[in-house]
Amino acid sequence: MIMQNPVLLIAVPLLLAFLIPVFSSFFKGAVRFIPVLAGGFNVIAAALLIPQASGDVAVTEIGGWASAYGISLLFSSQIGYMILAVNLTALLAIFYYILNERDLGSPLAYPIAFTLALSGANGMIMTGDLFNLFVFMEMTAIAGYIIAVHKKGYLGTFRFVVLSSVGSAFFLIATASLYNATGFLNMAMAGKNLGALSTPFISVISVLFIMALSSEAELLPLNGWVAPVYRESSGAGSVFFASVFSGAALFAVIKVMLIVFGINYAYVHQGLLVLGLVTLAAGEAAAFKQSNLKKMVAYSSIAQSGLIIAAVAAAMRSGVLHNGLFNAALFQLINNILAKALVLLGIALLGQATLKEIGGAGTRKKWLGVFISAGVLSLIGMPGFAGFWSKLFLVRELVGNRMFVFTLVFLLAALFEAYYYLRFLQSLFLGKSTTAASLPKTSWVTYILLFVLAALIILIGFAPDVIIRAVSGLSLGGVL
Amino acid sequence: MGHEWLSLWSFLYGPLSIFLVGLYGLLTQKNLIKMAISINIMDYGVNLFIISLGYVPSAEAPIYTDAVKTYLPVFADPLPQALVLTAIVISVAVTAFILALTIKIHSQYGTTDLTKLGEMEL
Amino acid sequence: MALIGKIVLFIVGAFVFQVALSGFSRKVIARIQKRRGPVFWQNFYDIGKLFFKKTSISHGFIFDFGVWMAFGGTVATLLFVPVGPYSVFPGQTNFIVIIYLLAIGSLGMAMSAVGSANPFASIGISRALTQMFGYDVPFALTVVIMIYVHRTSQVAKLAAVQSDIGWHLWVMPLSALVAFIALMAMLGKKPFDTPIAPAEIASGPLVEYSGKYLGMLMVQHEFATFVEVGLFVNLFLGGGSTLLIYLVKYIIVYLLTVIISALMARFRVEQTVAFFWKWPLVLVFIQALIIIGIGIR
Amino acid sequence: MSTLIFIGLAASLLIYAAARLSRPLGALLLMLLSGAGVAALILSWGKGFTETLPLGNGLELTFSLSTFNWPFLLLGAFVLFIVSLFAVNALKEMEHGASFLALLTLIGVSVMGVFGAYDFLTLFIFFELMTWTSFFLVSMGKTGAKKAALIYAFMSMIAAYLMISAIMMIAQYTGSFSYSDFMGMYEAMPSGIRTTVVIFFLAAALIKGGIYPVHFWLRSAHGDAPHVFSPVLSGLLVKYGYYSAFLFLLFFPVMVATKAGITQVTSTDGPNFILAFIGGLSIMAGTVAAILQSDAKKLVAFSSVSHGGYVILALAYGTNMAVAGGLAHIWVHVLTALGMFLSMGAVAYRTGTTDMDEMGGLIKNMPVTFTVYLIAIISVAGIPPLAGFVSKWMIIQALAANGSYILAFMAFFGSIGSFMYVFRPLATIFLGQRPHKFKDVREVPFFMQLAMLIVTLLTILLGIMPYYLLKPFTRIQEFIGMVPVKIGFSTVYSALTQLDMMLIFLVFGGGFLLALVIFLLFSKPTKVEQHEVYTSGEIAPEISTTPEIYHFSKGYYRSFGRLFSRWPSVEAWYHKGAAYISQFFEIIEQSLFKQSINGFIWLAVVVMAVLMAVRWF
Repeated sequence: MIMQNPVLLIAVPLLLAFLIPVFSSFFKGAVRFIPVLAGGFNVIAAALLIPQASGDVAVTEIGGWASAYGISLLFSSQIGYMILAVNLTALLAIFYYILNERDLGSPLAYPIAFTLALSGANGMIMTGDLFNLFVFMEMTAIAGYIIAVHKKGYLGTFRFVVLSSVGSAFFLIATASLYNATGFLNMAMAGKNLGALSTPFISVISVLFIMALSSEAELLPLNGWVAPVYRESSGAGSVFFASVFSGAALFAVIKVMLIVFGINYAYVHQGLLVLGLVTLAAGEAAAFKQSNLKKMVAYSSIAQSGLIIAAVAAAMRSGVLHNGLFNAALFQLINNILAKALVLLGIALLGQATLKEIGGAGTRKKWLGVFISAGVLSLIGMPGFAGFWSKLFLVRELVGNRMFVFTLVFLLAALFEAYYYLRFLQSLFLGKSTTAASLPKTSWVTYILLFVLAALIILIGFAPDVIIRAVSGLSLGGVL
Repeated sequence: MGHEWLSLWSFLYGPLSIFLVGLYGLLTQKNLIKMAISINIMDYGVNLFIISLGYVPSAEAPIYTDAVKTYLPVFADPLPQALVLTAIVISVAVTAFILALTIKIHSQYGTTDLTKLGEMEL
Repeated sequence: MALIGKIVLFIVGAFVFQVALSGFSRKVIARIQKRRGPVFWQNFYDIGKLFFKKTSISHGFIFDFGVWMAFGGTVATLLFVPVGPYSVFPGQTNFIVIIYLLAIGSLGMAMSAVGSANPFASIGISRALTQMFGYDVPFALTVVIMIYVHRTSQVAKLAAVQSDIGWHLWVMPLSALVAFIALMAMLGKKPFDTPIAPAEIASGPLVEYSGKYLGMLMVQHEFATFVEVGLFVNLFLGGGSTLLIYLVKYIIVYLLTVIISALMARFRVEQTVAFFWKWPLVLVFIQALIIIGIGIR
Repeated sequence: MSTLIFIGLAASLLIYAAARLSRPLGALLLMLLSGAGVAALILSWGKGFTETLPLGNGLELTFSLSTFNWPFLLLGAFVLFIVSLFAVNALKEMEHGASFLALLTLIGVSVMGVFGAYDFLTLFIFFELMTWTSFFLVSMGKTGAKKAALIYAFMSMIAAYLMISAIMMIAQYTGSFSYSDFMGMYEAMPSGIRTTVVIFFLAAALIKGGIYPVHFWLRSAHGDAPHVFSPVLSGLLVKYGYYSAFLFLLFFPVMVATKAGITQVTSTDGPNFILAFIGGLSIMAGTVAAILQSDAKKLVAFSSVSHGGYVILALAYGTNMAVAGGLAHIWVHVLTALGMFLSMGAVAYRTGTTDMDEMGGLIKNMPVTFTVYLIAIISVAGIPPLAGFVSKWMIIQALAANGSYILAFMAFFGSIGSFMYVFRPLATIFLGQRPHKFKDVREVPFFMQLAMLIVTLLTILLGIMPYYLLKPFTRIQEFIGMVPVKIGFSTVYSALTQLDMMLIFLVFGGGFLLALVIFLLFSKPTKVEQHEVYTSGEIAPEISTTPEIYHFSKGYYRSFGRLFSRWPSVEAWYHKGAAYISQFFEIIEQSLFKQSINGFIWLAVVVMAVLMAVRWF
C-alpha cells in the first residue's frame, strides 16, 4: 500500500508547500487549507503506519541507494508516535492560524512556512543520515524564521537566525569531519566506524555536535533566542516552536547521540549531562521570575529540553543503556510536546500576555481554562495527567541508578516549575484582570482540537502503559 | 613531501581560519549588516572545508566516462561537492533572509546598531 | 446513700473549715499590719449577706451560666481530693484529673467575668490565664517527678507513700519550694495577684459581681483554695494519717502563704511568667536530675 | 475501592453540574456520598479486603481496608460529611462555589486513596491529587489566600518530592512498592539507605502535618483558606501527615520493640527521641504563636501545629499508652478542629471577618455557634469530661510513667498554654462588648448549625464514653502486634492509675446542678444592658457610642507577647531565604538569557572551550 512508505510523511507536505504559490494564483482563498491538508494527511498516515511498524526500526532507502550510502529513513512504532505527537500539535497550531491569525501576515508565506516546517520536522525525526539531518534542520529553521517574524518580532528573529546559523555551521563542520574520518554520512555506519578514531577527535566532534544541536534543541549556550522569539511570535508560531521544532530537534539530538556516539563514549554523555542539568536549572530559575506568560513557557521549555537531554545522556553515560531512564526521557518528551502545545494554544486563545492581564480569564472561558489546566497540571506532573508518570518514572530510574545529584537538581527544578505554573493557574481562575479588553472569540473547532489533546493527556494519565509500550523498545528494538 | 604543509594549510587551516574570522566578527561586531557578513564568511569557511575534504591527491574529476573503463583512475570524492551545493543554497537563503530582516529592523527602529537595539529589545 | 452522705460531709466540711480559716487569716494579716482585724467568722457573715441580698445584677445568660460552671466544676474537683485518710472516690484521686478539672471552674468563672462585658474583667482574666500558664507548668512537673518515682498518679497513694520515705518536703526540697511558690500564685496571693489587683483594675474578674453571684464565687474561691492547699499538703507533707493532722498541716501551709503574701509587693504579669519559667523551672529540672541520679532512697 | 474511586471522579463532575444549578443541591449530594461512606465504614467494622488495580507495565495500585486504616478512612468520610453539610448554606455567596464542591469531592477521592492505599505508589499518587486540588481550594479564600496557597503548594511539593525519593529508594531495594514487602525488608536494608529513607519520609510527613520547623505554611493556608475549607485542611489534610508518620513509625526501632510486648521505653532511642522532641517543640512553638495571633483562624491554625506536635510526640514516644493516646488524639483533633474552624467559619459567614479585635459580644446573636465553640475549646484545652482530656491524659500518663521530664514539660506547656489561646476568641468574639455594626447579626442557617452540633455532640459522647474513641485504636494495636491499652466502657487503665470519664462527668454534672439549685434558691437577679458596667468613673455613654474604646481585647495577651519579642522567628528566616533565592534567579537570568547576540556567541565559545578542555586534559 502506498501509504506505507514513511517518505510520504516528508514528501507530501513538501510537495504541498511548493504547490501553494501555484495554487494561490487559481484559488486565493483555498491556500490556507493546504497546511491543514498536509497536517491531516500526516496525522492519518502516521496513525496508519504505527500499527504496521514493529518495535524494530525499519529502514527505508531513498532513491535506490543501499542504505549505508544513500539517504535512509528510519521508522519504528516509537518514531511513529513521535511523528504523531508532533504532527498533531502542528495541525492544532495550523487550525489556530487559520481561525485566528490568518490576517496577521502574508497569506502566502505562512501557509508555506507551516507546511515546510512540518515536512522538515518529520524529516528530522526520521532521517538516518547526518547531512540529510542538516538539510532538514535548515529547512525547518528557515521555516521557523518565517514563522518567528509572523507578528513582526524582528529582533528576536534576528537573534534566532544568527544563533541558529552559527549552530548549523558547527554542524556542517562536524558532519564533514565525521564523513572524512569514517567515510559515511549514514549515522549508524558512521557510529560503527567511530571506534577507530582517536579520543581527541571524537571529543571535538562531539562538542561540535552538541553546540550545533543546542540552538535547535534549546540547550544552553545557543538558546538565547528562545524567550524573545516565543514572546514575539504568534500563537500558532509559539506552538510550532514549543512542540514541533523543539520536539523534532530534541529527538534528532537523541538520535545522533544514540546512533552515532552510542553508549561507548562516556565523556560525550557526561558533558551533555552537565549541560542538560545546567540548562534545566537555569531555565527554571529564569522562568520563575517571568510575568510574561509566553516567556515563562519559553524558559520552562528550555528547562524541559535540558531535562530530557540530561536524562538521555545519563541513560547512556555508563557504558550500558539504561532502558528505563531512556524511556522515561522519551515519555517526558512526548508529554512535553502535547502539554506545552495545549498550554501555549490556550494562552494564545486567551489573547493576554502577562500574568496580571490573564486574571480571571479562566472563569470567563471555562472550558478553555479547564483545557489549559490539564496541560499545566500535566507539565508539573500531577496525578491524573500524563506528566505524572513521566516524572514518576524519571525519579524511579534516577534513584534506581543512584544519580542523586541529578535527582536533586531535577526535583528542585520541578519544585520551582510547579510554583510558577500553579501561580499561573491561580491567576487564570481566581485573579482579577487588569485590562478591560474582552477575550477573543474561540470557535468550536478549536475547542474540539483542544479537547482531543487534553483527552489524550488525561488518557495517558490514567493508562500510562499506552505510552510506555510506545517508547520502550526504541532503545531495545534499536535504531542501532 | 614539501607541499604537505601547503595542502594542510589550504585544505584544513585555511578554511578554518576563514571560519574563525567569521566567528570573530560575530563575537565583536555590533552592526547587523556586519553580522550578516560575518555569518556569510563563516559559511564560506565551512563550505571550503567541505570541498577540500573531497580532495584526493592527483585524482580525476569523478565523472564516469567511457575513458574511465580503460584505466580505472583515482577519483576525487564526489559527495562533498554534492553536499556543498546544498549548503551553499541554504546559506544564500539564510543570508537573504537576514538582510531582509535587517531592512525591516532598520525601517522599524531606525538603526542597525545592536547596542541601541538592545535597549528596545525585551 | 453512704456516698451521698460522704459527698455532703465533704462539701459542708470544706466550706465551714476553709471559710473559718480564711476569716482567721484576715485577722492574721491585720495583726501584721498592726490592725485589729475582723472576727474570724466575719467571712460567714459576708457570704450570708451576699446570698440574702435582695438585688443582684445579671449581665445575661452566660454571666449566670459561667458562675454555675465555676461553682459546679470546683465542687466536683473538691470531691476528688483526699482529705487526710478520707476520699470520696477511693482510687480516683487522679492528679491530672484534679488539676484539669480545676480548670473547668476557672474557665467558667473566666467566661462569666468576660461575659459581663466589663473591660476590667477582661483584663483580669487575660492576666489570670497568662499567670496560670506561668505557674502551672513547673507545678505539674514537680508532680510528674513524684508520679514517675512512685509509679502512681493517685494523690492518695502519693500521700500515703510518704509515711515510708519521709515527706517529699525533705526528699524533694526543690520541688517543694517550687510547688509552694506555685501555690501562692494559684491562690492569687501577692506577689502574684495581678489578675485581681484591686487598686489597679478594680478587682479584675470580680468587678461586676454582686449579691448571690459574688457569694457563690466567694464560696467557689474557698473551695478552690481547699483543693489547692490540700494538694500541696497531700503531695509534699504526707497528707495526714488522721483528719486532725491533715488539718493542722493545712492550716500551717495556708497561714504561711497568707503571711508571706502580706509582706510582698506585686509583680507585673509578664514578670510573673518570666519568673516562673526561669527559677522554678530550672529548680524542677535540677530536682529531676537529682532524683534520676540518686534515686529516692 | 478502585470502583469507588472512579465513582468519586464521576461524582465530582456530577456535583459540579448539580452545583451549577444550585449550590445546596451539590453540597447535599456530596453530603449524601460522604455520609454513605461513613455508614458503609461503620457497617464494615471488623471486615477487611485488599484489591489491586493494574495499570499495565508492572504497575499496579493496591488498596485495602483493614483494622489499620479503618479509623482514618472513617475520619476522612466524616470530615467531608460534616463540611459538606456545613457547605449547604455556607457556599451561597462564594464566588467559585461549584468548582469548590467538585474539588472537595476530589479531596474525598484522595482520602480513599491515601488512607486506603496498600502500597507506597498509591499513597503518593493520591497525596499529589490532594496537593493540586487543595491548592485550588485554598486559593479561593480571602485576600491573602493566593500567596498562602502558593506557599502551601510549594511546601506540599517539597514533601511530595522527599516522599517520592524515599519511595523510590525503597522500591529499588525491595523491588516493589508494597507496604508488606517493605516491612519484611526494613531490617535488612543497608543502614545508610534506611536512614535516608526514614529521614525523607518523616520530613515529608512533618511538612504535611505542619510540625514545627516546617509548620509555617499552616498559618496562611489555614488562616486565609475559604471558611468552609479550613476545617478540611485542619481536620483532614494535616492528618495525611500524621498518618504517614504513623505508617512509617511502624518500621521504626521503638515500634518494633513495642511490638514485642514491651510497654515501656527501655532506651531513649536516638531517632525516636529526636522525633518526639520535634513534636514537643512543635507543641511549644504552636502554643506560643497561637497565643499571639489576633486573627481567629490563624490562631486555630497554630493550635493545629501544637496538636500535631502532640500526635507526633506520642507516636514517636512509642509506648503502647502513648501510641494509643496519639492515635486517639488524631480523632480528638479532628473533632476540635472541626468545632473551632466551623464556628469561626460561621462567625465569619455572618460578620465577614475573622479579626478578633473587631468583634465582641456575639453570643447574644449566635448562641449555638458559641456553644459549639465552647465545647470545642474545652476539648482542645484537655479539660475533662470531654474527649480532649482522654487523649491528653493518656499521653501525659505515658510520659510520666517513663520519667521523660522534658517531654512532659513540653506536653504540659502546650496543654496549659492552650487555655490562653482558646479563651481569646471566646472572650473577644463571643463575649465582652458588642460593636454596633454587629447588632443585627443573626445565627447561621439550619444546616450549618446541624453540622456544628453533630461535632459537638460527638465531642461530648466520646469524652464520656472513651470506649468508642479508643476501641478502634486498641484494635490497631492488636493488629500490629502491640500490647493494647486496657480500656473499659468509660474507663481507661494506665500503669499508674485509672480514669473513669463517666464518673467525672457525673460528679461535674452533680456539682453543676448543686450550683444551679443554690442559684435558684436565692432572689432573682436584675438584668442590665450590655454597656451598664462599672468603669471607675469613666463616662459611660461613650461605651455605647464607640464600644471599641472599651473593648479592651485588642492585643489581649500583649503583655505576654513582650516575653517573646526577641525570639527568633522561623518564618522570618524563610522569608529571608526566599528573597535570596529570588535575587539569585535574577542573576542567572541576566547572565545566561539576557545577553546581546555577541554575548551568546561568547557564551557558546566559552562553553565549547571548556567542554573540549575537559576532554583533552
